[in-house]
Amino acid sequence: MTHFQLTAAPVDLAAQRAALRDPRSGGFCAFEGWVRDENEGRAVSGLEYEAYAPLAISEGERILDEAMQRYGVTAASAVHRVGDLKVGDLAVWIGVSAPHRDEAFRACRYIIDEIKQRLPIWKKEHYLDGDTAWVACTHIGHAHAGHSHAHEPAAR
Amino acid sequence: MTHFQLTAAPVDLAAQRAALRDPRSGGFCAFEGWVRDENEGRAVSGLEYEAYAPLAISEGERILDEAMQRYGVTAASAVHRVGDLKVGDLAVWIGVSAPHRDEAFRACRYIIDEIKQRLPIWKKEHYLDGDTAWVACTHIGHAHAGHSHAHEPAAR
Amino acid sequence: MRVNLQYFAQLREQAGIGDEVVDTSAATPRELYAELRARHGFSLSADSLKVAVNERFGDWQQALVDGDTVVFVPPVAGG
Amino acid sequence: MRVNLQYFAQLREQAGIGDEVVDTSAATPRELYAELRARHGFSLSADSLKVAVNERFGDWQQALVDGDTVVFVPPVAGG
Repeated sequence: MTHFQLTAAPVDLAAQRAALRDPRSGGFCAFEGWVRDENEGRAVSGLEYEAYAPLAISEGERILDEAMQRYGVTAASAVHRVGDLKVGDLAVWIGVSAPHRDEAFRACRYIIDEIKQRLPIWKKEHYLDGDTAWVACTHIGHAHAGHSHAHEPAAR
Repeated sequence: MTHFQLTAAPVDLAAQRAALRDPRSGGFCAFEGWVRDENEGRAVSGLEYEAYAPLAISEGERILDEAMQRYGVTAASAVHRVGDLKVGDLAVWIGVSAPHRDEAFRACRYIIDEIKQRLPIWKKEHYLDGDTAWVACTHIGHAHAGHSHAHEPAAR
Repeated sequence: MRVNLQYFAQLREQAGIGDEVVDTSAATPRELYAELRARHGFSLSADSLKVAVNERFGDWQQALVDGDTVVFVPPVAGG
Repeated sequence: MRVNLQYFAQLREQAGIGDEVVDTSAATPRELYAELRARHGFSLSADSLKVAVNERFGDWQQALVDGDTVVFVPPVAGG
């Protein structure tokens, strides 16, 4: 089972988890990205996510398929929010179930790293001082083939 | 916040997660151990967990404290079931929230590895053929200072 | 040749529109971006972008075809 | 000297009891386990066990004191 979703509504965590249950799975790893109250020293009030949906979904499904094959996990899924979020909100949820814990952890980590690098999803931070900025994790590339982190200044 | 619990009742996942929310946390990693339908080629019908409770709890708290200090995470908690479980049931839940995802993943992995190695908790597997066996992950020691895996045969 | 464009993030804000249809003689995405950058004043250089053609990641040098939908992808930050 | 014992897992099953109070002349957990192993026929050697005294992990050679609670810890498998 692989499934990648974009949603403008809060994520139903119990339903996401339930879809990954499997009697062959002894380990389940989940990752959640939450909106933090600061980034690089600036107080954050909230953010907005914008996605190029058809490509984000097909690339998201591709990442999940890669994780399944690389790590031999039983099931994996992910959901990413779009639209306006406030501090404490869940921005992304990833779940993986696998026979053993090692594969579950590694596949889950792979998925979030690749999501951050490869999906056409953009994040605009809103700061308490009223300023805003588009934040870039990286140029699009493969997270697991070398990292490059850049902070793209606001284009206003 | 650190908190380790033993419980004979199903775990309230939403409450466990909610206790780890923090506006400073941008990443949350959870691990769940589920009862699998087989182990080392034998079909499993269920398990029972037995714990030496006071020492399991104090050692569990110590592991959570170690994870907080080593990885600088915001909050961590864990809960372990005791008593009879069937295939698909949750045996252990671990959650960690941290400013960034790397610490959350690493701390969560540390906690489950140490729990399996250090807590005075014993697992008896019940097989579909009616047989049972006490299963040993290892002798008690530090998981992150070298692994030793042994399968202790049933003592009947 | 007529191509469809969709803009996201900084490019959408700088263009002031989310999409447009343009008549162009650009043979490749690289030529097309140079043309649009001049028109809209985009601050991002092509080196910092990826290109998608018809909902797939594409190549800056591929031949554009009449009716293509082109998206220039600014640096991303999912998760 | 009188010490309290609690048994878990295989040791509990082989002893046929969950706890007992014993009068012993054993000076250390190592001597105490040898005595109890002979009495209950425990299959596990001391090398495969840990020892806890008064709800803390202890040492096989520490001096036992009247009233101590001792637990011999079989190989574990939490999680």
